[in-house]
Amino acid sequence: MRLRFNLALGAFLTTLVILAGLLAPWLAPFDPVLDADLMSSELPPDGTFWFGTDAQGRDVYSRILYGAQISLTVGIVSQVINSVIGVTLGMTAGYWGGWWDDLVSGLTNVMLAIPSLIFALAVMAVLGPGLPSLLIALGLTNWSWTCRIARSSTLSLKSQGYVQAAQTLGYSDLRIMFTQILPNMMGPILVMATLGMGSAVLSEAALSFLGLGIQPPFPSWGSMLTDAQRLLQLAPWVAVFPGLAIFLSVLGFNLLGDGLRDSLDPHMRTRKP
Amino acid sequence: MLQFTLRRILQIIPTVFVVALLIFVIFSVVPGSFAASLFADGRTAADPELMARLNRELGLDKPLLERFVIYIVDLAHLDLGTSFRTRQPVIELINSRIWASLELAMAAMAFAILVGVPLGFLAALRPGSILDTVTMIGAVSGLSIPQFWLGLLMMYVFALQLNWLPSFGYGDGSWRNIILPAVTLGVTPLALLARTTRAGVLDVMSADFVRTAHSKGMSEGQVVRWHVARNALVLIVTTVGLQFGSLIGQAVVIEKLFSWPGIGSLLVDSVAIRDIPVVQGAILVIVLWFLVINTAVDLIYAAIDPRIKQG
Amino acid sequence: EGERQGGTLNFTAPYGSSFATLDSQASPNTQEEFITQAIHRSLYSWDSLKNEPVLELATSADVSEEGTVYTYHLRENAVFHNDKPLTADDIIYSYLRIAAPQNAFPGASYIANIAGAAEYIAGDAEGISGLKKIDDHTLEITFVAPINPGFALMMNTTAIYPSNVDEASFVTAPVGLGAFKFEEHVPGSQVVVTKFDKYYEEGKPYLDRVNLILMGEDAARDVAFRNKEIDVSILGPTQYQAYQGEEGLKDNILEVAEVFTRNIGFNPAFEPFKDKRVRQALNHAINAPLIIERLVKNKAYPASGWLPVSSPAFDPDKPAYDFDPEKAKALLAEAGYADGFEFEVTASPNESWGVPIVEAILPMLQKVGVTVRPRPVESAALGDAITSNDFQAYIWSNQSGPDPLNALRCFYSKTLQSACNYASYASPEFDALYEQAQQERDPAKQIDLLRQANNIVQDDAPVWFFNYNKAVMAYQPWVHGLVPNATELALQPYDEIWIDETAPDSRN
Amino acid sequence: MTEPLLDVRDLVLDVPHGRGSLPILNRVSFQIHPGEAYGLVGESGSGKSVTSLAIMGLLKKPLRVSGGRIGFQGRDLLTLPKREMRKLRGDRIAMIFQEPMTALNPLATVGRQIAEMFMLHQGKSRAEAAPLAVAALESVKVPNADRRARSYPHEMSGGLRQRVMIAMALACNPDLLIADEPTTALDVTVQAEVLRLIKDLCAERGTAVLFISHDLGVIASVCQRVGVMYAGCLVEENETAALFETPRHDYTRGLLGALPRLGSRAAQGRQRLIDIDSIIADRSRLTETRFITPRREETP
Amino acid sequence: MTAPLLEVDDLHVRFPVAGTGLTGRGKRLLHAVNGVSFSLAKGECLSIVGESGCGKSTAALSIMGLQEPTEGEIRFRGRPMTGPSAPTRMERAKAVQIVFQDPYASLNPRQTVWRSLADPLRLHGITAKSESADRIAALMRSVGLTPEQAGRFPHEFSGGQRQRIGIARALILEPEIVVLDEPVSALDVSIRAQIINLLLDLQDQFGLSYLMISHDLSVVEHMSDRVMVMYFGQLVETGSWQQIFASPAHPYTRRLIAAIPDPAHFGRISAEPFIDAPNMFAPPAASDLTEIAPGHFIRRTALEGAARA
Ligand SMILES: Nc1ncnc2c1ncn2[C@@H]1O[C@H](COP(=O)(O)OP(=O)(O)OP(=O)(O)O)[C@@H](O)[C@H]1O
Ligand SMILES: Nc1ncnc2c1ncn2[C@@H]1O[C@H](COP(=O)(O)OP(=O)(O)OP(=O)(O)O)[C@@H](O)[C@H]1O
Ligand SMILES: [Mg+2]
Ligand SMILES: [Mg+2]
Repeated sequence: MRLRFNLALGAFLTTLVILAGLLAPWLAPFDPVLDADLMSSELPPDGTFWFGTDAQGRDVYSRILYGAQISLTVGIVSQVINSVIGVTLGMTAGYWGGWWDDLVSGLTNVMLAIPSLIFALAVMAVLGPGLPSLLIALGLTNWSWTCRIARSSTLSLKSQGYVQAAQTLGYSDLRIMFTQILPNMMGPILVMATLGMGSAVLSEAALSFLGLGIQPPFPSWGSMLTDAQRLLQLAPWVAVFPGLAIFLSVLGFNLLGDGLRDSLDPHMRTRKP
Repeated sequence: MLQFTLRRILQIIPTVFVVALLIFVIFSVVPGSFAASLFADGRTAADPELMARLNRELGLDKPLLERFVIYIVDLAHLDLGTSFRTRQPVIELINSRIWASLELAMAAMAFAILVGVPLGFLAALRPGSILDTVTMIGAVSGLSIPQFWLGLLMMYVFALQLNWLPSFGYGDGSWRNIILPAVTLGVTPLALLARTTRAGVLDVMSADFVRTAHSKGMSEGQVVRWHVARNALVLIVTTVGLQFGSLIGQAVVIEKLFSWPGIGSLLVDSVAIRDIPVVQGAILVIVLWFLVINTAVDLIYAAIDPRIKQG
Repeated sequence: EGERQGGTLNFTAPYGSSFATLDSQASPNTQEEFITQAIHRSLYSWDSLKNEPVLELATSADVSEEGTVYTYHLRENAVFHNDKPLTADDIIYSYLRIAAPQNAFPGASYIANIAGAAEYIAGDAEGISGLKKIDDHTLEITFVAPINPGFALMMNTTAIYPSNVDEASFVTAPVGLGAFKFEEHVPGSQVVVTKFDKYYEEGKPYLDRVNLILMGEDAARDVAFRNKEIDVSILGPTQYQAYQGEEGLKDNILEVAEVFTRNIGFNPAFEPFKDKRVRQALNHAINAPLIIERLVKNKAYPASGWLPVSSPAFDPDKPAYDFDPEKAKALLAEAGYADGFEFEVTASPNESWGVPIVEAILPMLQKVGVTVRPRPVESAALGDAITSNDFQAYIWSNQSGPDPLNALRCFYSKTLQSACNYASYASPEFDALYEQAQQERDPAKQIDLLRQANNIVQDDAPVWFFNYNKAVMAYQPWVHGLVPNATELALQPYDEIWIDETAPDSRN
Repeated sequence: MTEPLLDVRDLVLDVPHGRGSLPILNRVSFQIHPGEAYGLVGESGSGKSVTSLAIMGLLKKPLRVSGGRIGFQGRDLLTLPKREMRKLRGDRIAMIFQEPMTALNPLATVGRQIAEMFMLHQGKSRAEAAPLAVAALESVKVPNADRRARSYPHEMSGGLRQRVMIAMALACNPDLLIADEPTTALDVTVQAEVLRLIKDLCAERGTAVLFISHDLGVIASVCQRVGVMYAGCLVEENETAALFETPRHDYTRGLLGALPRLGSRAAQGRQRLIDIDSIIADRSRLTETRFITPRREETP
Repeated sequence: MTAPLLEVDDLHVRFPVAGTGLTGRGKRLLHAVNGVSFSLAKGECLSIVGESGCGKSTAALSIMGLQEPTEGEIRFRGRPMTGPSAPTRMERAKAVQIVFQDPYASLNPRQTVWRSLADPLRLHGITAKSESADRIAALMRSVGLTPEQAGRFPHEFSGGQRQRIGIARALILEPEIVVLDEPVSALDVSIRAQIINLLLDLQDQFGLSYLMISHDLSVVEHMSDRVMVMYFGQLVETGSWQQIFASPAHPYTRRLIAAIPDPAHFGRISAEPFIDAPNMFAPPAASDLTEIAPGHFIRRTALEGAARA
C-alpha cells in the first residue's frame, strides 16, 4: 500500500517537474530573463506575480517554471553521462576481469574516496561556472556507484546460464554485453540514475551557493536560492519558492527511485506491508 | 588479524597517490592564479611586475613536470608544501582547521546515530505502523532538502526568532555554537541511517536463522537482542563509516554558511584565491580521512563478522 | 564627551571566513587590515575627518626645496609591544623587508617611490639608497619625484615592524606599535587583541579588548548583529534597506562614500566599442539611478565620472549621463549599429558589481537593440581575465582614490593594460593634462588639472560609469567613536572607540 | 494403540485474497505416536512446509489457520497462549530446517547457539550452558566437539552444520522433532550420514519425528509411515512398505514410477518413466478427491 | 567402437586463490580439475558423477570453451579446441552445446523464446525468415511445446517448460554433442521424468552424444552408456554403466552407490566409512588408471590413499 502511494507521489512530482519544464513557454506569464522591471522588484505574491518578484523585478513563478528545464537538464544529462561512464566501465570490468578490472576498480575506489561535492567543485573551478561545465562536473562525479553496481551485476549475470549459453552459441563479447547483460541490469541502473537526478539537483544548489553553479541569468533553482539568500528577510518568497521547488522535485526523484527499486526487487516488495 | 590490519592500511597508499596525481593535474589547468586573485576585489590596482615576481617566488614559473616531481617528493616526506597566501606550511594551516571540522563531523554523526538508529530500529520492529510511516517519510524528505536552505531556515528560527542558540561561528568553542551546524549537517546521515537501519533490521528479521531462533522458543525481544541486533549492526556500521568518512567533504557548504572554521571553508576559500598547495593539502587530508575511516570500518567489521578475516 | 575606559568590542571582519596571515606586510587583502589597524602603525595614517594622510610615527617632517627629500623626526615615546622603542632602524628594516625581492610583498610598489628602491626590488642593489638614518629618531627619505609620500606610506602593507624579532614569528605572533597587542588567533574564527599599556597616545585606547570576528556571510552577520552578538556590522544592500526601515536599527548607521568606482569597462579591441558614440550610447541606455535605487538599495552614489564624490578632484558641476534610450538609439544608429549588436560582460558573482547588475541592465540594453550576455567567472579568475585583456567588456569595482593623481594613472596611455589601464584608454588630451598635473607642485592647480582630465575621461566613456560605493556600517547604540573612513569604512581607529554602560554584560 | 503424541485434525490454512481467501491446506489430518517416524512427501508447493510451520506456531503474516486443531500431548496448540507455546517450542517440539547455511546465525559461535537452548529452557547461565553444548555436539558425533563449539558456522561444511542443527534441536530431548527437508542441500554421501544420525538418535531417545521430503527414497529409509501430500491435501497415507508395494492413489503411483530406481535397468532394461501429468489428466479435480487411508479403501 | 567425437587429454584447470599475506601475496592454486582424460563416441551418453565441488562443472565448462584449461588438450573430431589453433566461438558453437541445471537462470528474461532461438540462427547465417521459422517450429514441437508458445517470455513458463526451452536452445544449431549439467536436479520430482524421457527421445531422434553431469546415481544409471567417477579433480573409476553399478571397484564409488536411499530397501541406511578429503591445493600426483576389466578402469593411488585413511 505504502509502496504504491510513494511510487505514485514520486511519479506525480516528477511528472509535475517535467510538465513545468516542457510547458514553461506556455505556462509562464513572463519571460524569465527579459521581463525584468526594476520598478516592480521584490513584490510579494499577488494576482499578477503568483510567487512574487525577485530583486531584478522578474516573476519568480515564471523563473521557477523555466528553472525546471534547467534542473531536468542537469538531472538527466548528468545522469546519462554518469550511467554511460559507469555502465561502460563497470560492465567491461566485470565481464573481462583481469588487469582492466583492477584498473577500473582502483579508479572507482579513488573516485569514491574524493567527496563528490569537492570533486565537482574542482572540476567547476577548472571549467568555470555555467551549465555545460556543471553538466560535465556532475557527470564525472557520481559514476563510481553506478560502476560498482554495473560491475557486480555483470559478475552475477555472467554466471547466469543464458549468458554462458550465448557464449557457447557464438555470440561476440560485445553482443553478449549489449543483448544479454545490459538489458538485464537496466533496473538497478535506472534506479541509481533516478536517485542520482535528485542528488544532481541538490549538488547544483550547493555549487551555486559556493559560487560555482550555473550563473544567472539562467533561472536555475540553485542560483535563485543563492541570490535569494540575502533577501530572506525583505522578500522571503524569493527564497521559499525555489527552495520548495528543489525539495519537491528531489523528493519526487527519490520517491520514484525508491519505488522503482522496491518494485524491481520482489524481495523488498514482500517485506514491505 | 594483524596482517589483515596492516594490509588494509597499506592499501591506502596507492589510492592517496592517485588522488594526489588527479588533483595536481586538475589544479594545474585551473584558470586564474593566486597572484591575480590578490587584486580581484579591485581594491588595489593590479601590478604586473609584482605578479611576475610572486609567480617566480612561488615557483609557478617552473615547468609542470618539475613542479609535479617536487610535489610528489615533498609528499613522500609528508610535506604538503607552503601556502601561497600565508606562507605557512600547509600542514600547520590544516592542523589549525581540521579539529573544528572533526568536532563538527562527530557532533553531526552523534546526532545522526543517536536519533537515526533507534528510529530505524523501531520502524523496522513495527513495519507499517504510524511511527514507521512517519520515520520513512521524514527520512526521504531529509534526503531531499537542500542543506543550506535548511541551515538558513534553522538559523532564522532558532537563532533569530527564538533566540535560543548562537547563529554562527565557533565562538569560544562551547557546545551551543555547534548545535545548529551539527544538526543541519546531520540530517542527511540521519535520514540514511534511519533507512539503512530499518532495511537492515527487516532484512535480518526475514533471515532463516531468525526463524531458527523463534523455533527455539525465544521471545521477540530475545530474538532481537540475541540475534538481530548484532547482524543489523554490520550494515549500520558500514553506513556510519561511509557517512562519517564523507561528512567532512559534505560539510563544505555548512561550514561556509555557519562560518565554521573547518577544513571545508579553508578549502573553498583557498580554491577561490587559487592557493593551490592548501587546496591540494586539504583535499588530500579529506580523502585520507575517508580512507582511514573506511579502513577502520573494515576492521570493526572484521571484529564483528568472523567471516571477513578469512578472505 | 564622556569617553569611558574598559570593555570589549566585538568587531566583524566581513571579507571572508579567515585571516590569510597575521603578517600584515605580506597581505594586500582588506581582511588582514583589521589586524593591522589594531596592532600596527605606519609612518603616515589616514585622517578620515580631514580626508588626507597625516604623519603618524613622526612628529614633523622637513621637505627639501625640490620636494623629493623628507626628513622625519620620529616620535620618541613610541614603543613596540616587545618593549623595544621605535628607532629609524625599524623603519629602514621594515621597508627593506617589504621590498625584498624574494618576499614579493604587495607593499613593494609603495616603497618603489623611494630613490634606489627599484634597483633593490629588482635584485640589483644591496640596499635602498634613498633611506638614510640620521640618528635614532631622525630618518631621511629621498623620493624619486616630488610626490605626496603619505598616500603610499600610510598603507597597512607598509606597517612598521620591530627590527629585533625573528621574522618567522610575524605570521603567528605579530608585534607592532599599535594601541592593542596580539593576544590570540583562533583560526577561522577570530583574532583577539588587548589593550597595550605603553601606547604612545596618552589615555588611549579606551577598550580593554577587541575581538575581530570572522564572518563572511551577510546573513550570518545580520542574525548575529540583531542578536547583539556583535557590535558593528558591515551592511549589504538589502540589509541596508531593511535596517533603514527598522526602529532601533536605523539610528545607528554610519555611511560614507568610499573611493571605489563601479564600472563596466569596454575593450576597444572589440569592434563596436572602438566607436566613442557606442560607448556613450550605452551610458545613456542604462538607467543607473534606477538600478542604484532598486537593486543596490541606494547603497551607492550614481557615478558621474571616474573620480568619486569624496575625491578632491571631483567635479560637482559635471552632469552624469542622463538616462535617455532615444538618444542612445540615435547614437547607435549614427555609429552604424541601428540594429544593435551583441556583447559579453565578464562578471564575477559579486552582488554589487557582478552578475546581478548585468542581469538588471540586460533588459535595458535589449530595449535599444543591444544584447548582452553575462560571462560568469569566479572572483579569482576575474582579475586574470581582465589583466590578460581577454574580454569584450567586464564589470568591476576599482579604487579611485583617495589620491586623484594615482587614481587617474589608470587612464594614462603609458600605463600598461595589465597594470590598471584595463580599458586600454589612450587620449592625447588626457595624457597632456595628466603629465602637467604630475609636475604641478601647487596642490590647488594640480587638482584643477586632474578635474579637467577626469572630465575628458567622462566624455570619452571608456567605461560605463555606474556608481561610487556607499559603505554602510551598523553599530550597536553603545558604541562610540566610529569615523567615516572613505578609504574603507570597515577600517576603524580602534584606539578612538569606546563603549558605554548600556553594552551587554558580556562586553562591559 | 497408544494415545497419539501429535494429532492434526482437519487443519485448514488459507491466505486472504481480495474479499475471499486462497486455500493452502485443505482439511489435513494425521497422527504421530510417541517414538514414531512419520514422513510427509509431495511435490513442491503441496503444503508440506506450511504444515510443519503451523505445528510450530511460526506461520508468517498473510497465512492463517482457519480451521481444525493441532493436538499435542492432549493440548490444542492453536489455542495455546503465546507464552505457553514458546515454552513448548524448542523444548518439547524442535525443528530442523533445510538450509543449514542460513539457518544458523553467522555471527555467533555454534556452541553459543546450542547453549541458548539450555539457557532458554533449563534456566542455565551462560557458563553452565557451555559444557552442555559441547556435550550436545559430541552426541551428534562431531569430532573435536570442544574446539568445534568455538567455531562459526562458515567454518564448517554443510554436513557438520546440519549436525549442529540436530544437536541444537535435540538438546532439550524434545518429544517431537520436525525435520523439513534436512538433507536436500547435502551431497549424497553426507545425506546418508545425516539421515542415519537422525534415525539413530531419535530411536535412542524415543523422539517422534515428522520428516518432510520430496524424495521417497529418503522417506523410506527413515520413516515407518508416510503421508502423501498433493495440492494442500493429504491424499494417501500408509505404512511405508505397504505404500511402496501397493500405491493406491494415482498421484502416489505416478510419484513412484516417475523416477528411475537403482538396479531396475539392470533387472528389467531401460523402461520409460511414468509421466505424472499423463496419469493425472485434470489436476484441479485432484484437490477434491478424498483422502485415502488403508482402512477406507476407495479410488477416486 | 567408432572414432571418438570428443577427446579430452590430461585436462588440468587450476584457479588462483588470493592468499592472506601482507599484500595479498602467497596466492595458492586450487586444483579443480587435475589430469582428466576421456573420450566420447558418437551417440553415446557418458556421465560424470562425484561429490559437490569435485570439478565436474569446471571440466564441462572447459569443454564448452567457457573456461580456459590450464593444461591439456581437448579435441573435437581430432581437431584441437584449445591452444593456438583453437576454433573461434562461432565455429565451436556447432560442435558442443550445453543445458544448464537452473531452468530459471538459463533463459534471458528480457527476450522472447523466439528471439532466444532465432538470434543464434541469424548469427550463424540463416537469415531467411521462413527457414528459421520452420526450424524453430519443428524444434519447439520436438521438445514438446507448440510453436505458438515461442512468442512468450520465459516468466510465462513453468520450470519444466523452461528446461524444455533450454534444451531447444541447445539443439537449435544442431550440435553433435550436448553437455547436460545436472539437467533435472533443480526440477520437481514430478517433472523430472518428462525431461529424462525427452532427453532420451531426442538422443535417438538426432543421434546426439551426451556428456552428463549428475550426482543422482539412479538417473545416471538410467541414462548412461558409460560412467566416470570423479573425486577431488581426478577420475577415480570409469567403466560401462553395468560395470560401475554392478561391480564398483573404487571405495569412493562404492560409498557413493551405497549412500543412495532406495525406496525398495526402506528402513535401511548404509554409509561406508568416511574418507578424508584430499587437499585441493596439493593434490596427489596423478597416476595412471589401471584396467581391471575390459573398459573398466580404476585409479590405484587414490584407492590406496583412501584405504590408508
Ligand atoms: N507467505 C505465503 N503467502 C502466500 N502463499 C504462501 C505463503 N507461503 C507459502 N504459500 C503457499 O503455500 C503453498 C504451500 O507451500 P509450502 O512451502 O508448504 O510447500 P512445500 O510443500 O513445502 O514445497 P517445497 O517442497 O517447495 O518446500 C504453496 O502453494 C505456496 O505458494
Ligand atoms: N572461477 C572459479 N574461481 C575459483 N575457484 C573455482 C572457480 N570455479 C570453480 N571453482 C572451484 O573449483 C572446484 C570445482 O568446482 P565445480 O563447480 O567444477 O564443482 P562441481 O563438481 O560442478 O560441483 P557441484 O556438484 O556443486 O556443481 C570447487 O572447489 C570450486 O570452488
Ligand atoms: Mg518446503
Ligand atoms: Mg556443478
